[in-house]
Amino acid sequence: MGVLEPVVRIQAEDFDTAAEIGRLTEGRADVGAVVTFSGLCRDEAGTLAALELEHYPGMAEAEIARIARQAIERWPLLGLTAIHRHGRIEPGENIVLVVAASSHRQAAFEAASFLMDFLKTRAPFWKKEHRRDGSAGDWVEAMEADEAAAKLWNPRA
Amino acid sequence: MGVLEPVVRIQAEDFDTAAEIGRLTEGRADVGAVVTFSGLCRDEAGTLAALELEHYPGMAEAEIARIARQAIERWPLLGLTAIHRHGRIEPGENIVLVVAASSHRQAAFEAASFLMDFLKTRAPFWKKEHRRDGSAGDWVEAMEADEAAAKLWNPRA
Amino acid sequence: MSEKTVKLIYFAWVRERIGTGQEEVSLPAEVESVRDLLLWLRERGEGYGDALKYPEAIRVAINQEHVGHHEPLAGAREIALFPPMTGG
Amino acid sequence: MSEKTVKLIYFAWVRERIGTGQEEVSLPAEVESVRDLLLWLRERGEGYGDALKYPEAIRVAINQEHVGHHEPLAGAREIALFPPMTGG
Repeated sequence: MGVLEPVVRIQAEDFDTAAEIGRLTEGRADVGAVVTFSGLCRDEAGTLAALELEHYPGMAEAEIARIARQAIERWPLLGLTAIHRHGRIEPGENIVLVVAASSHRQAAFEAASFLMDFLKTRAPFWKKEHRRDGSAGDWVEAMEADEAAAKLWNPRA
Repeated sequence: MGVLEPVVRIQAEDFDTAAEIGRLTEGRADVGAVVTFSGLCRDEAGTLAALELEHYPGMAEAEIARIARQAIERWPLLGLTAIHRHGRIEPGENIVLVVAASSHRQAAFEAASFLMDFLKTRAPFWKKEHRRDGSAGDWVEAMEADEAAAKLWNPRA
Repeated sequence: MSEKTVKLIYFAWVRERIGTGQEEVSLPAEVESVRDLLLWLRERGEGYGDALKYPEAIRVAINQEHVGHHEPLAGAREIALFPPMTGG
Repeated sequence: MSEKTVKLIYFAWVRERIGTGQEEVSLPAEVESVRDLLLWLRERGEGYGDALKYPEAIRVAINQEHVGHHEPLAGAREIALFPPMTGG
């Protein structure tokens, strides 16, 4: 058995969470725990018409794969998937999916949470807001809380 | 808007993770993060034919609802679901599902993890193993690690 | 001298060793706490002795809520005895 | 006196302010580090000045890997400049 290879996809279309869980669990009986994280577009109290997600093709896949491989080194995972959408995404729609499978729950929870913290701060994606009132949208600003969350995984770094 | 009521179900049949996510997210655009945990039956290196899950009807629902309400008090959740199966469950099949929805990811991750730690240690379910070689199965023993995990949520208690 | 009748429910290996899933019992007045109940039941026969040999290992719910071993039985209609839970 | 040609790629408001998504540029030999590049580009025109007014706010990737501002440009074929990421 080789080292686990993560599934990483950058795509415009929506994803199917159940199918992605199935891909990591079907035909095997050593997986005891699957954690999924779905990130959705919020409407910001009704002011948002859509988000436009710009990304850096090539690097986006490569960087997410790098983060995923760090998670695979750090936790005893049996499967790891990260899917990030780009393009125009409306409130209520999916933006990102992470699925982590392991024998036991702690590894699955921690790896999924780790992957999300680093996706937020290292994956080359940028969100622009389109406002419902038609006014020029702003680029979403990076949150210091996300940087802080990512740093907590490497307290000595 | 009243206090969020958790969805709690104890059932013999399997659940549909995608449908349960949909139940918490459809028709609204304030949910930014959904975390699911699925617990599956492992085959214990091929020795296990099935698990038999016994539960305490009435109390199982009540206790899971109590734990879920604690999570709702503790984190700003927009939806919380816990489904636990009983009866005979074979390797590779689902046992338990938790779905937590919130505006932001940390609350959803923490609430799902909290709910699982307390489901493990407080929900009145017991697993009996049926072995593939036909030998009398043992009752699964409670793990000290699960007790320790649950205690970490209330370090002063 | 008031005896009270309660429903006792057993799960998992407690149920298997005692040999029944539930029963109604009349408790003597001096059986006042969960601990008293466990020690009293243990003397009822071989199955009970086997199930309750280590009373500290037994978890207890009164009226479907977890309680400690010092809990008084006053108000108890349904008392469940079981091993540590292994759900999830 | 060797000038080197690199591909510069811009994203999000860096792209909008500079007014193009990518371009090939010939870098003078004295532009040796990421920081040198940011300061040199800033002088190329109004859009650049606007985009790179606060160079410390700009994130940089060389050949599709994140680098710090002290990173040398040696070996760089593709250099991307962008604001802090907001994916996920």
